[in-house]
Amino acid sequence: MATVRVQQGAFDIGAEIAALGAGRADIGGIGCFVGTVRDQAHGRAITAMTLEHYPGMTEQAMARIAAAAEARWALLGCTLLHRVGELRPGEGIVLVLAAAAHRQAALDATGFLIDWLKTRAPFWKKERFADGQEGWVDAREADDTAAARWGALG
Amino acid sequence: MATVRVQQGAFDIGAEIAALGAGRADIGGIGCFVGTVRDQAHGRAITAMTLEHYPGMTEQAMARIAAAAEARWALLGCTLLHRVGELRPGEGIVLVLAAAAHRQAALDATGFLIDWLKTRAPFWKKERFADGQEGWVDAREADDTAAARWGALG
Amino acid sequence: MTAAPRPLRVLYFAWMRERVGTGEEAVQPPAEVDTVAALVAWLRTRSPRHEAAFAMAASVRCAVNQDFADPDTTVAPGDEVAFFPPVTGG
Amino acid sequence: MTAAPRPLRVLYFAWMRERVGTGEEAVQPPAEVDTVAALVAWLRTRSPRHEAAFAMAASVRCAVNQDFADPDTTVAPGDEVAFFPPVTGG
Repeated sequence: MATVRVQQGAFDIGAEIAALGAGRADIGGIGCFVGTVRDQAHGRAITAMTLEHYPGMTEQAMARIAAAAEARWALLGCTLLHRVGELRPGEGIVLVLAAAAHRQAALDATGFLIDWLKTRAPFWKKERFADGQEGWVDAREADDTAAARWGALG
Repeated sequence: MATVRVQQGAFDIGAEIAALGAGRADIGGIGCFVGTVRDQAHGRAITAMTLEHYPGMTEQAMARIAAAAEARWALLGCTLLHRVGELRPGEGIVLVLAAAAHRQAALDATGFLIDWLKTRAPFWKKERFADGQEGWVDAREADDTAAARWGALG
Repeated sequence: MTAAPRPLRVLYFAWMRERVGTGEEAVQPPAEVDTVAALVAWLRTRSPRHEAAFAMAASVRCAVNQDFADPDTTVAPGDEVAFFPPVTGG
Repeated sequence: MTAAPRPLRVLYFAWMRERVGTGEEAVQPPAEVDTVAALVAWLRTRSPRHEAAFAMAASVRCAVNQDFADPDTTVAPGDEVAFFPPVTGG
């Protein structure tokens, strides 16, 4: 039921939401999160962000994350899209959608999906700074803490 | 900074998200909630939903709700759209967007905005059932409980 | 000496509108009617429909000049006072 | 008698790829190398770049056959073993 996709191109959020709800009227609410490339990090200007991933494992990990959300909430559908390659500030990196009969399930599942996607799917970000230097983004402890809210990383 | 609108026609979610992020690259995440008309309530089939509101007060109440979210989180923008008139199952009723540098603020503000919109803005729903009967939707105690999470209804 | 009447604009929404039979009326209660509670008591005497509409007073909400109000909120000449069920938008 | 070599496909991502200098290599460690920890110890002897890449072992994560693994996870002939920094997607 979940839609999981790794792609180079931009995503069309309206089309993804429409696809999730197409032909059904049992959905009461859709939660959504879009992560976008910021133009700075730690006070340094960023000109580009490159996303690398582990083809094969990525899709499996995303499908598992979606399945975990579906096991936890009565979802009527969910969508996980993640871009790879070189992105510019302002562009979308990741899109998460969760549809349910009631809003709290949709919103909670949305938070869960993005927390787990950040900590359990094999993507890595490299930033290019305005001065030409590049650097891999460090994993944030705050992301692990956020993901751990949902229970053990089993 | 907030966009607040009451409208009869459908909203274009992709366009609203694009408008929120237009010309800026300091946004790290956008939280979103779309409420849609379900095709049944309490086991009865619904053929239409009519939304009535209190023109004038509605816009003020929505602006206040947006201001409360902006006072509570470091938002880089938020959008509240609510439709009125007759809607069909599957159609969007309400759209909430909240943009922030970090995802938790965006997601928390999204939850807050929809909780308060449901309890503090003067809209009323009337359902038309498949058998032709009509009935005003009762306020849900669960909505008051959800709204109260964010503090006193001051 | 009789107190001067107080012109008020009263609005009704949702099932309050249907029960009262109108969405809006201009009323002139006596000057003693200076709170929401007093206005409700006075409006109930206007017709059997008003009486029936306000009978479930615990379920009726009020706004004065487009701000949520409670029974103690004061009502002054020229005010816009609205009565409606608990809101159900979103 | 010498144990038969164990053909493995080893992948590197992000800064592990850059430090080792390749994204993928086929290796044949001896049969005693049957856990992730043992494989790491063996890979470190292959070149100064491997040694340098694995020097920050606490920051290196591993997957065996596309499943997150830990030092005790067993490694068998034909497995795909990947090393990478903590993930930073989303």
